[in-house]
Amino acid sequence: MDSYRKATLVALLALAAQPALADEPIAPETFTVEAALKPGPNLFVASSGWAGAGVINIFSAADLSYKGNYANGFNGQMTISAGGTVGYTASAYPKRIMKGPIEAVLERFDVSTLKTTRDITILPKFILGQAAHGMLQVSADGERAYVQNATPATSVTVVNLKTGKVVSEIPIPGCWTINLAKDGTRFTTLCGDGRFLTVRLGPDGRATGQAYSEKIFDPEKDPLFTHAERVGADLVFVSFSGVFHRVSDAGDTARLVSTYAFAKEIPGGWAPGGYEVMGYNAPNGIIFIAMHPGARDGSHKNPSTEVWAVDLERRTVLYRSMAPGLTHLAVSQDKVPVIFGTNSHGEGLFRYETDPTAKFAAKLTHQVGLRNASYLLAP
Amino acid sequence: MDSYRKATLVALLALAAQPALADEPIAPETFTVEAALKPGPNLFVASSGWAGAGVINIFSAADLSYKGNYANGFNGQMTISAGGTVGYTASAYPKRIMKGPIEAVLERFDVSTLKTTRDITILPKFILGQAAHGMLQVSADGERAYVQNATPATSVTVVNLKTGKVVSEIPIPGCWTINLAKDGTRFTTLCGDGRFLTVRLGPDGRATGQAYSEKIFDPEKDPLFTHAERVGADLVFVSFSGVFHRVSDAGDTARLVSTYAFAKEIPGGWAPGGYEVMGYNAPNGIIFIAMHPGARDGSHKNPSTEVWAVDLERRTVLYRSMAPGLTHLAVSQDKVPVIFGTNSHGEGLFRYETDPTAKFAAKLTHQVGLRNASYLLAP
Amino acid sequence: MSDLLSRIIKTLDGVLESGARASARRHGRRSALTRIGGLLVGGAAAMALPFDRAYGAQAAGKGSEGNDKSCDYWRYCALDGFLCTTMGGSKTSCPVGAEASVVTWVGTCQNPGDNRSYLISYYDCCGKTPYTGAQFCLRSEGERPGYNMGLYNDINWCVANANKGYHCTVALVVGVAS
Amino acid sequence: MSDLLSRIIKTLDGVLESGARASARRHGRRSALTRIGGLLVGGAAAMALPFDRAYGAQAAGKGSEGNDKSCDYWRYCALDGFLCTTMGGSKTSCPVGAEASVVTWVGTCQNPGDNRSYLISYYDCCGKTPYTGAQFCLRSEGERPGYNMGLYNDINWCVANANKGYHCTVALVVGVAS
Repeated sequence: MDSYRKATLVALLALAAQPALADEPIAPETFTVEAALKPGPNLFVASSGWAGAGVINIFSAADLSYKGNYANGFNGQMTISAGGTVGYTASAYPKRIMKGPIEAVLERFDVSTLKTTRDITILPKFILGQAAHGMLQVSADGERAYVQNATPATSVTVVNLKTGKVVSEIPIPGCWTINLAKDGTRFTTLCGDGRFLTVRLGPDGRATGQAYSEKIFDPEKDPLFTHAERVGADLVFVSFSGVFHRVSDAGDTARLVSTYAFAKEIPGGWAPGGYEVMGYNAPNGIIFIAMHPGARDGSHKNPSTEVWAVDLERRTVLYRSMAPGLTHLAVSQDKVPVIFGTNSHGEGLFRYETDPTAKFAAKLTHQVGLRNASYLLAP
Repeated sequence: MDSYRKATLVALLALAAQPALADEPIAPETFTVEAALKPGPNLFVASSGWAGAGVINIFSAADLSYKGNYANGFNGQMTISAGGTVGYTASAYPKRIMKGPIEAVLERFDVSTLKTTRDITILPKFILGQAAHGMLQVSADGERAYVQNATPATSVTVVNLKTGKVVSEIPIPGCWTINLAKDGTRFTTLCGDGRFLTVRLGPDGRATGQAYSEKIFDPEKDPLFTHAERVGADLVFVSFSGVFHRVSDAGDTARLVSTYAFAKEIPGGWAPGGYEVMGYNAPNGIIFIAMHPGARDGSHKNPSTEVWAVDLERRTVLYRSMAPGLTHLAVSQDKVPVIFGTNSHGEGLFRYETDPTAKFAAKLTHQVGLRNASYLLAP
Repeated sequence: MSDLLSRIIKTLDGVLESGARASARRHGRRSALTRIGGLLVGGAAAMALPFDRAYGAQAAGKGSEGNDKSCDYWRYCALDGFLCTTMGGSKTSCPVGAEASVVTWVGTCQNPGDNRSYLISYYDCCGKTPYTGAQFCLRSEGERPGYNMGLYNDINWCVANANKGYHCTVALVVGVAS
Repeated sequence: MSDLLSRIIKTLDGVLESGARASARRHGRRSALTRIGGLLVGGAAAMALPFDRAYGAQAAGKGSEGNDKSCDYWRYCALDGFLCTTMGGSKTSCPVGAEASVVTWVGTCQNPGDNRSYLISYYDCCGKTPYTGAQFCLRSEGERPGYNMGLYNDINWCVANANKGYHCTVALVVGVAS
């Protein structure tokens, strides 16, 4: 082949490979499906379906760009485990969507491919309601799932994820939310009389015993929000009036370690409000909490006016950032904490960056006009 | 009993019967369910579900006040018959709402009690899409239902409503929409080559024969909208450019009776647009039609700028009323016609009163901010 | 006459008591109802926020004290949901074709008309979609988390019904709270 | 060299022909594709309306000619649906975890870059809910009612899939139209 012919061939092949050139039309294209989620840390946002399917939307934690979703059923719950790689959702599939008997289903999915890897029918007693903390938990080894039930009598369904079978139902009368111990050998739940109930779990996931704590909180005078954060070996809760309750769940009986009335000295009647009211950043030991002023009976679900950065160790409110309209809040585990928030009363998904050199002051960096968003899980 | 005691007793009984009086607390109340829809003519508005349940909302035709609803499934269709007293809907109930095999179901309900009176599983080939004319029809005697299928190959499922069984599937390749003859002995459908296909039906609902018409419209140069109005013994269609096609479906073969290019002489490039583009008022022989100016290729779904009142008999455009944003339109059979409209592209349910003494000029009387509304049926 | 009066009062008390008991039974645990008297201060300052349990949020209407289509109506002090009064029902009745819920949460609301605190039972109506144009309200006076289930308004209270789709919510007086 | 060129052209033609045939087969009737050349004038004046097939309407972005996240992008001249480009996919690929539709409708759109009219196949991605914050578009250049099924954009084109939930829509060049 002489050099002229060779050059022409190369040029023509280039034409074929670059169909947008004027001389050659665009070549027919192939229809494909993206094989994997774009890399990078993910933010998971649940929207519980009330008239059909719900959804877990996945956004880039870096800039809230949209990455993909996993659809579930009616009144869905979610949890993410294994370092953000495996998702779980429990939801209901009624025969006629708004009517007829439900099939409650626990689904496991691969976060990277968004493919279902398990579809297990669980007890139809499954809690119907908004997505929230403590409604669905999975053991660290991924072998067992625990699902809150409410008929409205309360119990917990234990699911073996290896066999795909329901193992048992554990009654927890008058108690609410599942807080699985770090080693998976027990879970702790909040009861209506102010005590915590600890249920010990055998290797097969069945209850082998249970014990009530002393009274840890006052459900009449200052109830606890049920959202909990894992802080070191303990669980941290917050009360309607703004008192952190640090609870040890390491033993057979839950134990109140300490309380801290962080809002007490600050004028204006500030109190926590919303549902997922706070998020903890472990590298810095800081809790970020959604606060509203002028708190009164019935304002405990008010969206935030500010988000406060509280140093738990030093017992100090470090900074009060303007951050309006958050009912749900989650915090990244970065050294420079990032706060994510949603407003389940209206719309909005928000991303705030904090500055560790400026007392963790928070600044809005990204915002998306998402509606019906509620519970969220940060990377 | 002396008169003093008697008077006191009456007063006390009155107190008990009027619990809002200051002396006596409100008596405990009983929880009930309304037994029947409020009386008066009804407007039915379909909202097809795309992520779960859909719904047929019922409004008062007098003032658009809300009366009640009937929930259906995914991608639902509707029709109302028996003088507005019986409703039908066909929709899909997928196993996992957004995924899994569907059960296509034809439901019949009583409009007064909104109770389901039939729930019949039909062929899963059922058309998945927006609610529209000609997708679901029921014979005048209420004994047979006809459902459009699209896999996307097209056919019609015939359902016996007495036995609750699917009777047969009638293939209508390349044809679309079911227009049942007044006596129920045949249906007519529009085909892609511009002909109409008439399918004759036996007493059991099975096809006993079929015949294509001559070419009635030009699907390339001036396609017909599939929405049809019954005008006397005929069906009236309209083309993209604004030509009424009056078609007789009384015989074994459909026949073009007449055409009328009503928009031709009017400057501005006006054409019909939307989905349910027109409604006919029989007492006055007037068609009301949604029109937009500057029509061009691709504008045939544009919402209205005006609604025109056209006298079909006299072949006259009587009046052009300002009526923006309608993609669907239905007209009452009152002597003083009332026009109802929705905007499926945005939001809004509208009620216009017309004045027969003023060339049927239309004036907005009521408006509701309804979203996701599309196909509607007027009393 | 005092007999008649006391009988009327007893009847009221009886309904209240049996209502509380029934609720406790349904919830399968000591009902929070028995503690309500001392717990709540009543809905003195009505709060009406544009809230959302499932659908688009709606601004609360500026209703008068007696407007049961408005979120600030006194009975709605712990109501989270669509008002049945704006969907073809009333404050004590479900719209036609809906199913009455068999379990309920309660609130204690102060009636400005007689300055009494009433025990209000919020029943959901079930088995259908809501009307998205209806009035949505969320007030949470005396509302408590799920460990006080009888006071909790975040779950779907159609949970014990055959048909679990949430339609709307009514607000019944079941007795005097204090 | 003319051999190579003609082979390339033949390949393109072949894909177009087999694409058209496949579409005709799938639709179970004479495909409207064969008539498209004479039928459509191409998307000369792009129309971008804030439309809605299922969810809340969204105003079309003021995208440039080459912005495939905008409703006025040339390939979208007959697209009715959510853009996969705004949901984690691309103009030729479904977002991860979705199912590719096996049937499709087509449009003929003019590419302002080379002034050619292309046959565009609009494939739906299936089996999941859309992202409601995604860009929704409706343009209907050359769109036709269901009696020309291959040109019809009002049905759910997940109809022939195992999973029928509508997720989003892509726009593939399948050939030159004229």
